[in-house]
This record gives sequence, C-alpha cells and structure tokens, in this order.
Amino acid sequence: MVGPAHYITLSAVLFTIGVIGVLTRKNAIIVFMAIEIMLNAANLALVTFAMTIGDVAGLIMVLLVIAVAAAEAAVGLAIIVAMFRHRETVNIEAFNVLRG
Amino acid sequence: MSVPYLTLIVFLPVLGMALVAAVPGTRHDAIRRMTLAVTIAHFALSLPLWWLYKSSGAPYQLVERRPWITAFGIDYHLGVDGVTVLLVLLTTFLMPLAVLASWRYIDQHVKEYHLLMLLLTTGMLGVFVALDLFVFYVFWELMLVPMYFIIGIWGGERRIYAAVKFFLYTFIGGLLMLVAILVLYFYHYNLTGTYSYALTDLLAIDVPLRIQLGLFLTFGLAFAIKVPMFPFHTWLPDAHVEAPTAGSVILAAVLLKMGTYGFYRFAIPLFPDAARVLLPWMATLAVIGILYGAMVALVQPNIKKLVAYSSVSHLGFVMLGLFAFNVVGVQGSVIQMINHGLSTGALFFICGMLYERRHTYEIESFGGLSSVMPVFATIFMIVTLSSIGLPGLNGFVGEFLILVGMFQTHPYMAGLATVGVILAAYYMLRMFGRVMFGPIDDESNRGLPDLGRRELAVLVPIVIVIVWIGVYPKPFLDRTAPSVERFVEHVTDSGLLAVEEPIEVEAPR
Amino acid sequence: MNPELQPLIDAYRLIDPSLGAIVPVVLVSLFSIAALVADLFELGTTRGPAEGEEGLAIMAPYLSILGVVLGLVAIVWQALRLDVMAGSYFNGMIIVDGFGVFLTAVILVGTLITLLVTIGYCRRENIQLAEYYYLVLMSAVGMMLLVQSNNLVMIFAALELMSVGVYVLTGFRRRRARAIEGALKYFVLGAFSTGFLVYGMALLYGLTGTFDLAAMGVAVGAGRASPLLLAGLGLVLVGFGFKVALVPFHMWSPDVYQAAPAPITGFMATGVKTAAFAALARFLMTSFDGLASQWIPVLWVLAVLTMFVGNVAAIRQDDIKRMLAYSSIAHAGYLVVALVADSALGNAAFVYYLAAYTFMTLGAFAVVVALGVSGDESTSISRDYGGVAYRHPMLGAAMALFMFSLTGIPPTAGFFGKFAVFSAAVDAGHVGLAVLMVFASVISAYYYLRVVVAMYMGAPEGEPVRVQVPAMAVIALIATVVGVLALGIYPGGWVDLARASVAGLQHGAGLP
Amino acid sequence: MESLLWLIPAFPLAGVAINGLFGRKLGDRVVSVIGPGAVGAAFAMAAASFIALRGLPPAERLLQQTLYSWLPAGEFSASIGFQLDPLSMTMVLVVTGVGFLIHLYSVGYMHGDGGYARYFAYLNLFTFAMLLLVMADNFLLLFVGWEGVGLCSYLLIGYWFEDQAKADAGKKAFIVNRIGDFGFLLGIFLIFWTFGSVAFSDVLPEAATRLTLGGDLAFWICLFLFIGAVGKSAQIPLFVWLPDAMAGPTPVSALIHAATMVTAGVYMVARAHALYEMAPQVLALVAGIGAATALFAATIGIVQNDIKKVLAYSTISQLGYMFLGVGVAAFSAGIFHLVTHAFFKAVLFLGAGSVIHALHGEQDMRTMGGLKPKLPITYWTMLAATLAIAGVPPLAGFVSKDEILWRTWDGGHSVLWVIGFITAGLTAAYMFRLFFLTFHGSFRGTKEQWGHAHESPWTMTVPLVILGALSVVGGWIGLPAALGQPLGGIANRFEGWLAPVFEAGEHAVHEPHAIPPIEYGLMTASVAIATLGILVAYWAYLRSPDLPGRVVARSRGVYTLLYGKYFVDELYDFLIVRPFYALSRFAWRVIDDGLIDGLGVGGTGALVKRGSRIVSRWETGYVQGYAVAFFGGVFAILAYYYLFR
Amino acid sequence: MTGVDVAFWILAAISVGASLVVITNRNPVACVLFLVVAFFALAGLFVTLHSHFLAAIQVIIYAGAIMVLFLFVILLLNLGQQQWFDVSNNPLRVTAVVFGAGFLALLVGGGISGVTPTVRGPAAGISPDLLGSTGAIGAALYTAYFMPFITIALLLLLAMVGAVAIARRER
Repeated sequence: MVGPAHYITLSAVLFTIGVIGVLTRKNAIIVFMAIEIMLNAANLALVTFAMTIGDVAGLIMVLLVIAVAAAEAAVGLAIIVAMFRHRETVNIEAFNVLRG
Repeated sequence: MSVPYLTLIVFLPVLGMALVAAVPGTRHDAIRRMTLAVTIAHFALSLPLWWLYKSSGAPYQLVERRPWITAFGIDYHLGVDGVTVLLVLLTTFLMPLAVLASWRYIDQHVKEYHLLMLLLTTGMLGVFVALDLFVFYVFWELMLVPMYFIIGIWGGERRIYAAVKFFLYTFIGGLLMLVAILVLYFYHYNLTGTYSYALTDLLAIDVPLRIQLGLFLTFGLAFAIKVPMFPFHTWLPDAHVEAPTAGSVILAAVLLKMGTYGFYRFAIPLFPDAARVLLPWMATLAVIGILYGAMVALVQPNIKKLVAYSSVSHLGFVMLGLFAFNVVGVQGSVIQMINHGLSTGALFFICGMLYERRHTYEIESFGGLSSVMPVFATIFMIVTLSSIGLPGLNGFVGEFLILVGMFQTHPYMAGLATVGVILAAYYMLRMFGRVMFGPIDDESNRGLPDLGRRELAVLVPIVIVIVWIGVYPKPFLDRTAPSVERFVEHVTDSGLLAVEEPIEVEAPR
Repeated sequence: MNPELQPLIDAYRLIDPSLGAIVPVVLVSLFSIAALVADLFELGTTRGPAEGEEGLAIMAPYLSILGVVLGLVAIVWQALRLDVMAGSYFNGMIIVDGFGVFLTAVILVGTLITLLVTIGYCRRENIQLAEYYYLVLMSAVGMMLLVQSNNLVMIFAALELMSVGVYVLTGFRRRRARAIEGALKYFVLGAFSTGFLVYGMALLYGLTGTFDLAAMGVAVGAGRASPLLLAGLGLVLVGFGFKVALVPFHMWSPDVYQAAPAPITGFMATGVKTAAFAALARFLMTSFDGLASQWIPVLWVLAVLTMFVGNVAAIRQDDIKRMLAYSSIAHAGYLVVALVADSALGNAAFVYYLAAYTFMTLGAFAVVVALGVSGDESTSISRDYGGVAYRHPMLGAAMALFMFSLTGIPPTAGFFGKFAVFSAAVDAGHVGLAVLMVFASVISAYYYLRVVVAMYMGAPEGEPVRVQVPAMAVIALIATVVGVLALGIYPGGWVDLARASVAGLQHGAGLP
Repeated sequence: MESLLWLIPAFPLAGVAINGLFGRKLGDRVVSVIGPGAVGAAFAMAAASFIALRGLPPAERLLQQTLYSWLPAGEFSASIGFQLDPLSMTMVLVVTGVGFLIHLYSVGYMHGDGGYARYFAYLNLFTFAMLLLVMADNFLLLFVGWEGVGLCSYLLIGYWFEDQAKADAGKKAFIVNRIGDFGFLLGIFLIFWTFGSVAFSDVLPEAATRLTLGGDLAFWICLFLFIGAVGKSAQIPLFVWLPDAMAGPTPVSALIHAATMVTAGVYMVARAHALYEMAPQVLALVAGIGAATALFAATIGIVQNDIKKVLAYSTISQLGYMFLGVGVAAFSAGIFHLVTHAFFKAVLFLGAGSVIHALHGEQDMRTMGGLKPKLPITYWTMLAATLAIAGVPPLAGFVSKDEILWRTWDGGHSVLWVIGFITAGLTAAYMFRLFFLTFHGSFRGTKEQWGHAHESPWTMTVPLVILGALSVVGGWIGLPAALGQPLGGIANRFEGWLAPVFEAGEHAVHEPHAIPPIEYGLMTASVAIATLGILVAYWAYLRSPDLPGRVVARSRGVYTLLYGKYFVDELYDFLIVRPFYALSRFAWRVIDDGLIDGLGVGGTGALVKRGSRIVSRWETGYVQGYAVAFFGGVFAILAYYYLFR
Repeated sequence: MTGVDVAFWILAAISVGASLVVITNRNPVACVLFLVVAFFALAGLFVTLHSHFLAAIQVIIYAGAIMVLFLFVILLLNLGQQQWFDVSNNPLRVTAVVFGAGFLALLVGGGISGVTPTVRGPAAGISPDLLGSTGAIGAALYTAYFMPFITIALLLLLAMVGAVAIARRER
C-alpha cells in the first residue's frame, strides 16, 4: 500500500538528483534545470503533506514556488543571455575572474 | 562637590582641541603656541588637585557619579586616591613639555599631531580617574587610538610595524580584560542582584579563588602587556624606537604606568587572594624583567632602544614593589612610577634632542659631546644618575623602598633584584660614556650647538623635580600613604586565604 | 447587489483592518512603481539621453527617496501606535511588533543612505535607469516584508522578492563581465539555496502541519524532536545561513560584493543581512524556542567558523570591497553569537548590533563610493588609498572612524555593539565563545587598520586623484558618522529601544 | 654647637653650588678662593666642634642633629641626621684638614686647566659627600655619602674625559664600587630586617641582644657590609679599579684614592664594630683579606714603573694593613693607621704630583732620576713620607703599623703577623725603589725635560710641607703604651680618644703595665726588616743598577706575573665580562628577537597569514566549488542531527 | 495493489528516469524535453494525490511556459548541439554523488520512510478532491494568503523588469 512516505521518499530522491545535477553539470542552463528539479521535488513533498494533512496552505505554497520558479527562470535566463554575450559560451566555469 | 572638577580636568583637552582646530592648518607656530597654552592651562587647572585631595579623607575623593547606561548599570563614575593624584599631575606636568619638545621635531601634519596629543591626554587622564570598570575600559581603548596615530604617522622607518604591533598587543589584552570584567560583573549580579560596574561595589564581594585566579590572570595579561612585563615586552622597544620624541616620552612616562596602576587599582584589590597565590610567579616575572631588561639594554647599539629596555627593567622594580604587599614596598613602587616617568621621560627628551642634531640614535655615531655641549652634558648626567638610582636623586628613593619592602617578605627575590642596581649603572654609564666622553672622532659632532632656551625649558623643570623627590620625598610619600595602607590592608586581610607568613618585623622602640 | 462580487467583498472585509500594518510597505512599493513609470514619459525633461548615457532618470531618484522618507514616517507612526497596533495581520502572515518595526526602520534608513549615495554614483557611472531605483525599492519592500512576516509562506515570498531584486542589481552594470559573473554566481547559488529552504519548509510543514511560526512553535513544543523535524530545521537554517553568508554558505559573498556596484554592495551587506537575520531570529525564537538546545550548538559552531574564516580571509584582501565582504561575513558571525546567547539580552544585543553594523558598514561603503572615479571604482587599498586622508581629510577621518567602529574601539557604535554581544555571551555562560570572538576581533583589527595605515601613513601611488563628493553623498556620510557616534557615545537610549523591541520576541529571561 | 653641625657639610655644598653653576662666569681667581675656602671653613667648623667634643666627659662625647625625616614609608624611616662622636670627629678632621690642603695644592696643580671650575665643583662635592658619609647617624645616610663619593671619584677619574681610557677608568671605578654597594645594600636590608631600623642609635646598642654571637644573621649582615667595604677600599677581589683610578689628576689621587675615600671601608667596619664583634668568623675574614691584599699589592708594587701606579698599589697594600687591624678587632689601631696613612700617602701623591708637574706629565720612573737638586722641598717631604710608610721609627707610619702588627700577634694570628711582617719589608723596598729612581742617580729623561724641571709654586709646596711634618709627628698622638710608658707613662692618647666608641670592642684594653717583652722584640724585628728593605732598594737601584735587570732575566716568569698585576683584570674580563656580554647578546638576539618576536609574535602572524592564504584559496571562483562547500555544510548539519542526536 | 499504486510506481519511475537523463545527457535540447517528461510525470503524481488544479498548473506553467522559455533561450544562443565542455571533472562528480547519496541516505534513513504526518484533513471531514479543487485554493489565495499572493505579484513584475534590464541589447 503506497503511503505518504513513498511520495516523500520519491521527492527526496528527485531532490537529490537535482542537487547532483547542480553540482556536476557545467552548462549553466542545465544547472538551472537541475534547480528546477529540486524545486519540483519540494513541490511534490508539499502536495503530499498538504493532502495528507488536509490543509490548503501547502498547496498555496506550491503555487508560490511555481511562480517563483517562473520569476527566477526569467531573471536567470536573462543573466545567461548576458553571460553568453560576454563569453560566447554558457560554460559556468568560463566565469572565474572573481576569486580569492 | 558641586563643580565637576575631575570631568573638567579630563575633558579640558577636548575643549582645547576645538581651539586648536580653529587655527588654520598652515599656521604651524600658531597651532603649537595654542596647544602649549592649552596644556599649560591644563596643568594649572589640575594643580589644585594636590591640595584638594585630603590624604586623611575618604578612600576616593572628588567623586563624580552620574548614570550613563542605566540598562547595564553603567555609571559615569570618577574619583581619585593619593596615587591617582600623583599620576594625574605627572601627566599634566609632562604634556606642555612634550608639546615644547615637538616644536621642531614635528614639521608636517602639525595640526593633526597636536589634536591627537590633546585627545591622548584626555584618554590617559580618563583611565586614571575612572572608578567604573566600563568607563575605565572605554578610556583604556580610547587612549590607544591617538597613540597609534602618533607612532604610525610621525614615527621612523618601521613606524607602521611598530604602531600596529603596539595596537594589537594592547587591543588583545584589553578585549580579554573586557570579557573578564563582564564575568565579574555578572558574578556580582548573581550575588547581589544589582547590575554595577562600580569598582567600589565589585570590591565589596568575595569571589571564590578559582574564579579569582582566572580573572586575575586575564586582567593581569592586559596590564602586564602595558607595563610591560617579561615576556610581553617586545612591543615596547619597537614602539619607542619608532615613535616621535614626545610619543616615546608619553609612552614611557604615562602609558606604561597604566599597567602598573591597573594592577594597583584593579587587578590586585579585586582579586587579592589570587594575587597572593600568584605572588611568587608575578615576583619572579618582575625580577626576570629587571635583570633581563638590564642585560638586553646593555648590548643595544641604539640609544632609544637602550632606554626602552631600561624601562622594562625599571618597571620590573615597580611590579616587584607592588607585590611586596607591605606599605614600604608599595610606597616605593608608587614613587618609582613617578620617578620612572620623570627620568625616563627626560631621557627620551634627551634622545630626541640628540636626534634633532644628528638624525640618528646610533650610540656609535656620537662621542665626546661633553666638550661641545657642557650644559647638555650636565643635565644628561643628572638624569642618567637618577635613572641609575643614585642616592640624593629620585630614582634611589623608589628603588630602595621597593627593595627594602620586598626584602621583608621575599629576601631572595629582593637580593636578585638588587643585582639590577649594578647592571643599571653598567649599561647607563656605558652608554653615557660612549656618547658624551672620549675624543670627538666624528667631525659632524664638533659643531653641535648646546641646549637652546626651548630645550632648557623642557629639561630644567624635570631636573628640579628629580632633585626634589630625591632630597625631600616626604610630601609625595605622605600623599599616597593612606591609599597605600588601605591597599595593603585590603590585600592582606581579605579573607579566603591566610597570608603566607611574612617575616615579622617589629621596631625595637 | 451582485452576488458574484461577494467573495471579493469578503476578501476586502478581511483585508481592510489589516492595511494599517503594511502602510510603509505600500508607500514604498507605490513610489517604486511611480519611479519606474515616471521617466518612461520623460516627465520633467526636455532632452533625451545624451551620448554614452544610458537612460535618463530625472524623477526616479527623488521619487524613490521621497518614498523611503514617507516609509520612514509611516514606520515612526507605527512605532508610536505600537501599543494599539501590535499584533498579527493578514491571517497571521504579517506581524507588527517592536522587533519588526525597529528593524524595518533600520532597513529603511539603510535604503535611504544607499539611495543618497547611489544618485551621485549613477550620475558618475552614466547608468541613469529608473529600473535601478525601482529594483532597490522593491528589494527594500521584500526586506520589510521579510522582517515582518510571521509565516513561512510569507517569509518565502518576501525572501524571493528581496533576492531576485538583488540578483538583478548585482549584474546591473551588464557591460562588465565581472558584474554578470557576480550575478550568475549569486543567482545560481541563490536558487540552489532556495531549493533547500523550500524543502526544509516542506518538511517542517509536514511534521507540524502549519506554516505559521507561532502555531509551529506550539506544535514543535519542547523536548525530543523527530530527526526529520531537525532535518527541516537544519535545511531552513542553511537557507537563511546562505542569505546572511555564514561559513560554509558564504562562498558567494566575496565575489558578489566585489562584482556589484559599490552602493549596492553596501545595500546587500546591510539590508539583505538585516532582513534575513531578522527572519532567522524570529523563526528560531518563535518556532524553535522549545528546541533551543538543538540549534544552539549548530549556531555555536557556525559562529566560530564564520568569525574566523571571515576575519582570516579578509587579511590578505587588497580590494576594499572584497575585504569588506569578508568583514561582513565576520560580523555575521558576531551576530550569530548574539543569537546563540538565546536570551533577552542576546536579542537586544542582536538588534542593537544590526543597527550599529548598518551605520558603520554603509558609512564605509559611502566612502568607497565617494573615492571612486568614473568607470573605475578604484577599490585597491594599496594603490588607491595611499595618503587619501591628506587629500580628503574629512573622508579620511570618516573612514577611520568607520574602521575603528568596525574594529570595536570606543566610543563608537561598533564598540558598544560588540560589548553588548560579549555581555550576552558571558551572561549565557558562553565565555569560551566570547574569548574566541575576542581573538577574531583582534585579527580583524589588523586588516581594518591596514586601511587606516594606507590612508594616513601611506603615500599615493602615481598621480593622486582628487574627487568631488556630491552633496547627497555628503549628507549620507554625515548621517552615518552621526549614527555611529550617537550609538556609541550615548548607547543608553538605543539599548532601551532595542530591549523594548525584543521584549515580545522570546519568552522569559530577565534583562538587562 | 649641635645645631650647627649641618654647617660642616653645608660649606662644601655651597662651594659646589657656586662653582658648579656660576664658576665659568666667576673666573679662576674667584673659584680658587671659593673652592679651598669652602673646605677651609668646614675645617674650621670641624675644629670648633672638636673642641666642643673634647669639652664633654668621655662617656657622652656625642653631638647629634637631625635635619628632617627623609624616607618615611610604613614602618621604615630614615632621617637626614648628623652625629659626631670621636670616631666621626677624627674622620671629619682628616677629611676637611687633608682635604683643605689638597684643595690648596690643586690651585697650583690645576692652574690653567680648561675645566678649572668644574674641577673644584667636583672636589667640593666629594668633600660634601665624604662628610655626609662620616657624619651620618644612620646606615642609609652613610650609604648616601658612600655612593656620593663613588660618584665623585667617577667624575674626577674621568675628569679629562676626552681621553677614552681615562673616561673608562672612571666608569670601571663606579661599576666595581657598585658591586660593593650591592653588598652594602643587602647589608642594610638585613639590618632593617633584623632591627627594624637603620639608625646607629637603634642598631648598634641592640647588636649584642638581637644577634647571637657567631650566628648566621650576624654573619650575613657583616659579610654583606664587608663586601661593600671591599669594593670601596679596593681589597681583594675588587681592588682592580684603584690602579686605573690613577688616571685622574694627581691631587684627586691623593685626596680620594689615598687619604679619604678608599678608607671609608675601614671607617664603616669600625663604625659597625658592634655588629662585627658578633660575627668573629667575618672578622677573621676581614683580617685575612686585609693581610692577603697587603702582601699581594706590595708584590705588584715592586715592579711597577709608573710612579703613581706604585703609589696606588702601596695604597691598596696599606689599606690591607688597616683591614688587618680592624679584622683583629684592633679598631682604634686600624683607624690610627688610617689617619697617619692619610698624612704620608697624601705627601707621597702630592710629591709625585709635583714631580710629574715638573716633568710636564711624565710618570715613568725609568725616565727620571737625580731630581733632588731640582725639587728640594719635594725631595725632603717625600723622604719624610717614604721613611714614614717604610715604618722607620719614630715616624707616623712606624707607630701605627706596628700597633697593628702587635695587635695581630697579640690576637694570636701569628700567620697574619708573618704576612704583615714580610709586607713591611716589601713596602720599605718598593717605596725606596721609587724614591731612589726618582731623586737619586742620574737623570734619564730628555734634555729639555731636565731644563724645564722646576720646583712647584707655594700653593703646592705649602701643603707638602705641612703634611710632611704631620707624617713625621702625626704618629705621636697615638704612641703605643709600649713606647709611651717608658717615656714617662704616656698612655695611648688616640686609643683613649676613641675608647668611648670602641670600649665595647677592645677585647684587650691595655692597662698601663705589664708590657710583654715580646712586643719590643717584634718592634725591633719590624724595624730591622724595614731597614733591610731600604738597603735592598739602595743596593739594587743605586749601588748596582744592573742588578734588577739580572734578577728579572733570571726569573722571567715571576716578573711578567708581577708586572702584569697577576693578570687579574684579564681574568675577570675572561671569566665574567665576556660571558656576561655573550649572555646579554643571546638574550637580545635569540630570546627577544628570535623566540618572543620571531617565533611568538611573528609566528602567530605568519600562522594567520598562512591560514588566510588557505582560506582564500577556497574561493576558487568556480560556482560549483562553492555549491559543493554549501552542500557539504548541509550534509554536516544533517549528519550532526541524525548521528549525534 | 490498487490502480493508484501502480500509477505511482510507473510515474515515479518515469520522473526519476527522466530527471536522471536531464542531469546526464549532453544535449541541452534533449535535457529540456526530458525535463518536460519529468514534469508531466509529476503532474500525474499530483493527480494521484487528488490535487487536480496543481497538476494542471504544473503542466501549463512548467511544461508549457517555463520549459518553452528554456528551449527558446537554448535555440536563441544556438546551443542545440552537444556541449563539449559539459563534462564535469571526475573528482567533483564523485564528491557530488557521494554527498548526494549520503544526503539521501540521511533523509530517507532519518525517518522519511516512517513519516506519519499529522493528518487533519479526513478527520476534519474535508475530502481530498475538494481540498485540491480550484475553488478551495482560489478562496484561500485571495483571502488568507492575500499578502504572499501580492508579494509574488510584485515579484513577477520585478522579474520582468529585471530580466529586461539585464538582457536588453546594448545601445
């Protein structure tokens, strides 16, 4: 019998996948996608909890997260574009002037 | 009393700063004169202290107490005892001379310099008169800043290194002390239920020995750095060598006293039992300081450095006297604080005058100056002898009392320390001989001018006091006696521990 | 009447009484939008943007300043009516209490100073875009909301509003690769941390069944906590830890601070930190007061790491913005010490320190901005700061004051702030932590002094440049100097204010 | 009278003030009036008080005056106070009297010197300090004078400071003295520790009660005091400074390093006799060191060629006699020799001075000779003094020295007597060697030296004559009973005079009868050996002048040893000075610069800087590096929560 | 094993698989598409949780809007083909995976498996379907959650302005 625990576990797995993605990919866009995966994992957890608790707050939160994701996507992609204008690449590692 | 006399004394220099600031920065002599006027006025203002303080009266007099930060029970709380009076007067007495001595030496950023000097005065006086530990700490750090600038801006080649070293040494000591103060403060609260930083309140409580030890060591560290006691002394030579003349003078004459004064007024009375337990260690460090300082001074090729190390040695005596825990010794070390202020101060003035003539401190580059500068030679000789501790001059009074006092309780310590007397003669005369005697082998020394009027004005007052204290120290001793007796009583009587038996001495009459 | 409208009417009924609570926010956001649109129609201007000039903001600066001033007025108004206004609004989303009001005021003052500094800066750098001011104000709105939010949902929203605004501001000088690089780093890591934050919130939500801080506090209760709850706590801590740059979540800040326009760096260093810290404090004190024993050790370690890594790393920085970045990391560490004390005194110290820190840091950045020249912020201590004090005595003196304040030398705000933190730590029995903080401070003294050394004891390298300090910036400098001294010389009143402000924040604990 | 005691030191002090501050403006004439005048006045005062003192019955011969309380601190207190008892009186008279004459002499000797005023200021200052020393009524004030005379000797030895060697000699004198003073100070501490006071009136009477005979306390007190005396009076092992002290102007050598200051040690032991009697073991040490020094110095004196060096060693040797005297508890005898020595040694120095003066600073006896016709007055006075020091009866030296020898024997210290006896012979020998080399034989100097050689002006000769006369008759005031009784029962007047001071001390107060014949035997013996010494000198340096050369050639090693003064200076330099310097340098370079600054401070700094480099290396600039760190942090926190909670 | 369970396992498998592809595949376009797949799967999971409205939103906004934006950018910057650089150096990848595994282990091992949320809903008699319905969410959003809603509105405006401010092409 599948219970909340399964959903949460799944969300944890997805979240971890997202994290690993962020840590390993060099393509800024894909790093960004990995972050989206993380957010979605969180969403899954939220929905699960909300439905099991029977409280709408969680669902609202999901809504907000999605909106935030959209906003971040806008800004993030803008930054990526600007970055591409400078370096003709989206390789995150091309940017390491600032250090020390 | 109705007039906030101490506040006036402490903050008059700040008012003076306003006056000096009003003078346009390009008119150097005007600035100098203004500052001189302010400092002299300041001295005049502080002079009545000598009479206003009644040695027969209360422990702390001219007390001012106003709430400052009520939330933390912090009061603006000032007061003087006999020792404070002397130190305050010493400070105000030296400031005009310091300004005079900087007349030629400081030729750039003149305005900033004099402003800082005045600020420094306020800081130092505040430290002396503060009766509230928080206020004390505030002034303690406040005094640090102008000194840092004075060394760092108007100093020699390695001035920045010296300034930063000086700053960091004092700063770390101070902050640790702050933590200790807080611990004591909260301990006092838990005992009494009232929040207070007032020395008088904190003296009233009994702190268990275990805590006392920790706190004493922390306070002690802060003060030991300032004194400076071996092995926390290495900032001193650098600071002295690099600082401008007036800087070194004030550093030696006043700032170092804050260390010993801190022990006298705070560390020891607050934690008497710890002080007694640690006495052997402190005394040992003091003795090491005496001998070590003297030995290192002996091999210095640089006059200023030599004098600096001699300070380490002299301050060792002061510490030794404090830890004699009997009236004789403590009286001695109190007088010795003043003496050191005068004679070492004068020595640094003299170094400055040599420097202004030859732009070097290297002993080797002098020699035979006596024949070209007889007056200078005489004064230099007198000061040297006073620093050697020749009877009839001030130095002897302090050292002798200290040693007698210490001998009562710790004969061997005193015996060892007495060796310092020999060494003092050795390194000072060696330096003096190399600088003043012998043939003039460096042509550039031949034409040196003797002391000018300004320089005489700087040195003669000091010499007068040097002789005065040497011949007739009674007024000074009388002034401090009650406070010192109270100190000794407090330390030896306060009760967790039995005093480790001093050999009983009852006069046969 | 039209039943269709019924829900809206209900909504309004529900909202109406709460509006008083958000007057400042409303004012500021309105003026931000006004600033955005005003110049679209080139109001009050006869000419278009000159060559090399990017955009043309005539009204925006003044509108935004006006907005912030009005916001401040509103805050004062709230503060005065606190006794009647105190309470939670919008279904517990927004809370009005001393803590919130005080820190909102701090943030608004910070914003105001930032704006004053910015105007001259933008004119110099030829980036006269209304967006700039709009973004500053919007992030400010985010901060204000963050300080006042009493619900994780609200916290999340406000946090994002603030952050996204700052991301953009960081990369605002987009012609510079560095700026974009900074923005990218900030953005990627920010989003990354958001992920953790959200997940943590999700876990807390799942285990307590609510996002409301107070309710969560009840649900959490005291005693044993389930590991998962602690995990949630941990992840949320991490989320905030990133925003306030606690080691090891601090790595972004030096790069970002260096990349951002100097005024914005100051803004981030003060506003963002203040807001995030406020939220963190509220979260811990309200929701996890019962489990203090669980987060104190963690924060203890983080505090030590932060203080030391920040200070130690700062020592070898030559770029003053980067140096100040590390220094602000270190100061975050000191603030955490105040939190670790977990007492009324600790919170008072915390609030006081935030105020003091805002003044001195913004002051320092104001000087940094003032010393820059067009196209070159000239932030190299060794190269650009040599002998500055003699070219610009006032700037030098001010900078020295700020440096000493940051070091913690009396009689400055910084000193008393440190003193308060020490007191809190010692009072709470964390003497060891206090001592560690001492050593950290001593290390910090070294690099703060370096600036003073350069200005007063160093010589200018090459051709020394004299700069013209715009009137607005002068005002900002005076304000910060006065602030630093006022908080330092007469801390009494401020301390009382701080104490009053945190009175409700946490249960129990006798004062000072 | 008592109320005027202060005048005695006050006069010289006034002299110091006037000459020191205004001397240059006043000019030499005035200075040469004020300088000697001040001391003369002091002498007058002293004479007056002497009469006053004589007026009192022996029992209470004591004048006292306390000026003010100097160091009142807690239970300690010391006053500026003077006392005159017979002992002090004697010293005061010697100091002022001989002092006056030497001042007078200086007027001629220092004539035309650049620092004329400075010289007299110093000399007056010395007189003042010396008077302080002998008139003090407590140990501390005594110490003040003690240091004061040390200072003056430093200043006067280094008077010609342009000459590095002379300046260094002064420094050496001061520092070696300081070593002695170190002992003296400890002595004072211990006295205060024991008696709770440093006033003679408290300490000395209490000695017998508070100290146990031969007890440790007594031992240490006396030992420390004696170390002081050793330093001041140039005894083994601290005698090294005195020969160098001859660098000073000759009158200074006469006054300070012969007549007065160096004898302060003897005075101090005599003054503290009450303590010493409680410490026989120290007394024995005193006697031993005295005798040893006497012989040791004499042997060196025999081979020196510098006329003043010879006198210097002879002084050391004579001081040895004095200590021998006090060492065998013959305090008055010691003091007596002190007095007579003051007379004839002053003459010898002044005479040598006038010789040097005549030869324009030549001091090497090998280039002198046959000066008798040139310097008649000097010659005759020198002869008298030489005979006196050689111990030829009935001159002063014979009387006093023989008293000491007899007491030594009488006290049962036969070994010490033998040493003293031999020394007597050596003394006669080297003194006459000096005498013959200087005045007899043929002149060995250059022509123009011979040409310029002339007798000195009256200011120099008058003192010579007076002192010469004194060194002839001066001994008769202390004629020992052994001689006195046969001559019609004259008791030892001097002893009687000092009796009130020492009576406690005189173990064997000699009733005027039962003179053991042995005493006469010893007396003749010492006369004999003195004559022998003279004859040897006569033989070696007048009859066959080549003899010394052959002797030297035969015993090269011994000669170099003696001529090199047993290389004591070198020894000290090697054993003490150099190692001490090495240690100091070690302290500076290694401990200070190396350990504390380098390792401690610098080390910490380096550590922090290193840490700084490491920490900022973490900021690689790669976002994902940061992300990893971030994630590491998350991981750590969770791990903590899961594993440790 | 009910139908819902089957659906869960299938969707879970799809979402995990797709996500894995996203973080491993070198081709951005492929990544985007697989991400869309993953999102669809998640939407499905929402449905199994009776949260229909959110499922719809998930599909429309995420898959519809955001992902398209991604795709748009990728094509705009002409990054369609494989990116040679997009290989992280091994140590980094290893650490990441290790940390990740550990993290997951902690989360799951730390009690997720046994998580039993405080269930209120059914007790309160609210049916899941009603709870997940548009009406319920809307009502809450415009009343109780008014402030966050407004805030997010401001955020979106700000994001727009910001994106323009940064990505606007040079004058």
